[in-house]
Amino acid sequence: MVDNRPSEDPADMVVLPCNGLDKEAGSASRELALLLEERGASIVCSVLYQRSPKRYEKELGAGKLVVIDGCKTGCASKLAAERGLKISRKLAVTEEAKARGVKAGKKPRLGVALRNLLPALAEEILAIEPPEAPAAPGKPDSFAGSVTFREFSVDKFVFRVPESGYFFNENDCWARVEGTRSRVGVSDYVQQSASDMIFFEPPEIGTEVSIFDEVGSLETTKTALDIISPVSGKVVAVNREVVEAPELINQDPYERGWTAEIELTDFEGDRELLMDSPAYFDYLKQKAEREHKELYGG
Amino acid sequence: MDNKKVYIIPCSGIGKATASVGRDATYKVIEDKRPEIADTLCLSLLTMGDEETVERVRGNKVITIEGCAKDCARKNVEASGGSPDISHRVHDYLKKHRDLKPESVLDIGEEGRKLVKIIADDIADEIDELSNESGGCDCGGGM
Amino acid sequence: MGVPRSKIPWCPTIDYEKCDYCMECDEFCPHGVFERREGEEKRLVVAHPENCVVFCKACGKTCDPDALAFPDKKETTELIKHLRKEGKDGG
Amino acid sequence: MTEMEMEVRPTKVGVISCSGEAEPEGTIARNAVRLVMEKYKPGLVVSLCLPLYLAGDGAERDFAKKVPVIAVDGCEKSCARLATEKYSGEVESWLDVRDLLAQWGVKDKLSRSHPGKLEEELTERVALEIAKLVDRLVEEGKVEVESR
Repeated sequence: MVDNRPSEDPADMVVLPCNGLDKEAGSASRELALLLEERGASIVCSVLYQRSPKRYEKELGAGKLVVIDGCKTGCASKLAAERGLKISRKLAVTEEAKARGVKAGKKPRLGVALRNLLPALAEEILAIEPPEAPAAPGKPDSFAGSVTFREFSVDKFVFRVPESGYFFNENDCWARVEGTRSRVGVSDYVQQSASDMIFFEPPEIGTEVSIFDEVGSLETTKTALDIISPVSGKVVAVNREVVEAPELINQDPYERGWTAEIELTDFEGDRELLMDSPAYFDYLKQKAEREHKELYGG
Repeated sequence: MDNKKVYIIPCSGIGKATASVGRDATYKVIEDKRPEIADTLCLSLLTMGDEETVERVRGNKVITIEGCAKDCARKNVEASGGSPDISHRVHDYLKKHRDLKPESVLDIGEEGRKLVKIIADDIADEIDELSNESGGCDCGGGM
Repeated sequence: MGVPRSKIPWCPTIDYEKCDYCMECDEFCPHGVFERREGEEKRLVVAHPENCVVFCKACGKTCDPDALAFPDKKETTELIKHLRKEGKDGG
Repeated sequence: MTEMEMEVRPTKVGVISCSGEAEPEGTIARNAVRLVMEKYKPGLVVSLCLPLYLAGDGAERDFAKKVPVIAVDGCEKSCARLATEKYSGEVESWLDVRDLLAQWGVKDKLSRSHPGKLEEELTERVALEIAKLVDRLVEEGKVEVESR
């Protein structure tokens, strides 16, 4: 979701590291947190946080939370989950190290190989962290209005379509227009029939698209598909949250799972070729009943 | 109760090939890689609250493998009062190995079997880690 | 789109010079656009073009030898707009 | 009035298998249900996912209430039947793979992880038994077969 805060300072980042001293990965998490702190993030000490959670109330309320687990025991993320903290990003040092060909050791002292990985890892976290620019200057998130849905079911599958406010093409992609901009994404039908999303390749910011052009692509555990733009215009933002966690499309295809934001050039023209929410509901109902066997394909 | 074990519990969902991958990875670990210490149990028994099975997940280390984002294995373990030490999602592995898509529920195919091997290797390592730990990392205590 | 599907000429065309009959496209397409023909020279044909989802090119991505072509998107869009207008004007 | 009745008459049969990871009969049950769905009764049988009864958003439970359900269990613990009764409602018919194998006089040691020729053959036979139960539901008028 687009961030509501005016500033995009790395000072918005709050880091909760594992802090553990029983293995090398624990020491590495602590070191990584310190590197991030040098760049302006604030650290929550997990030990102190457990004794006096109030101490960090302010930081945790204001910033984006990055949780660094040492190993897969995941103490830091478990702690965050127990306290109901909203995690913006989490990573496990053993995993990250492994992906880079380094095996974290059993002794707690931080070795050279793992230490050398940390600066790049810190940069990576910082690079991904800044949220997208707000939807429109001065209007932080104009797409935040609540959405209500209509449902229909085909056997045990329940499909949802927004009651109003969305436009659809026959490629099951939607547009939600606010002012001169539109967010786009894929419908509930796509996420259910294509199965679990594993990869979202966003379009490049600045790309000019015409209606029915590709505007990013998705890969799922079953298949690969293009997102076919329901509108014409210029890509002004992509949903970084979905790049990081494509499963958001499965969880919430119409709101948090938006994929790109487009500055519209001819919505009146585009609209002629789109269905509104009720029309798409009827269209999809027929289509789902016709094609539902595909859903059972595994 | 039996000796301390690490229980690997896949979701075994019947609708997705990724669930079959989880099931096969479980077998690979408990039969080939770490037969002495790892075992599985029927998730169904947990779902319906079988006492002996509930005891097992509460008293031992547990690793779950999920076939989809609904996280059935983890949620069923948690509903039984347990807490998985590690929870895997097959699709997280697919994110890293995009070419290894399993074919179908009944036959995951060559690629699917490669994915099984990768997951099983990881879990075997994790079992070693878990069995070396005495009661978890407890970095801050009092959790 | 407000225009009968039969009037929109959108579907893949197979270049038989390039096609190696791997059948990946047919396996991929959930809409039954292709059909296999055992024992014929052209072992794969576009049998049901009307089933093809307008502007969908997904099967093309599965084609290694790049043997599938699609109509021009812009022209098709213009045609649809034109047909819609005609439909409205006509009543 | 009749329209209402027609609307509520199920057109699908729900089949649920135990997950049965720990036992070879569990693997047979799961694969047999899948076979019925894919090969013997496509379009008529919808498989239900047992762990979703508890972990899901209710769609699985609700669906099981709306259609006749056949439970396929691996052993006498009857998880599929009991879980359906616990979370949804009565099952229409029920089948225990271990029981069936005993009836058939199968004494071989079976594999849960590497189904070989024998396991596959038994899976087919179990699938046919399930298909018979589906046919019976159709004969009894408990499910309406859509003309396609």
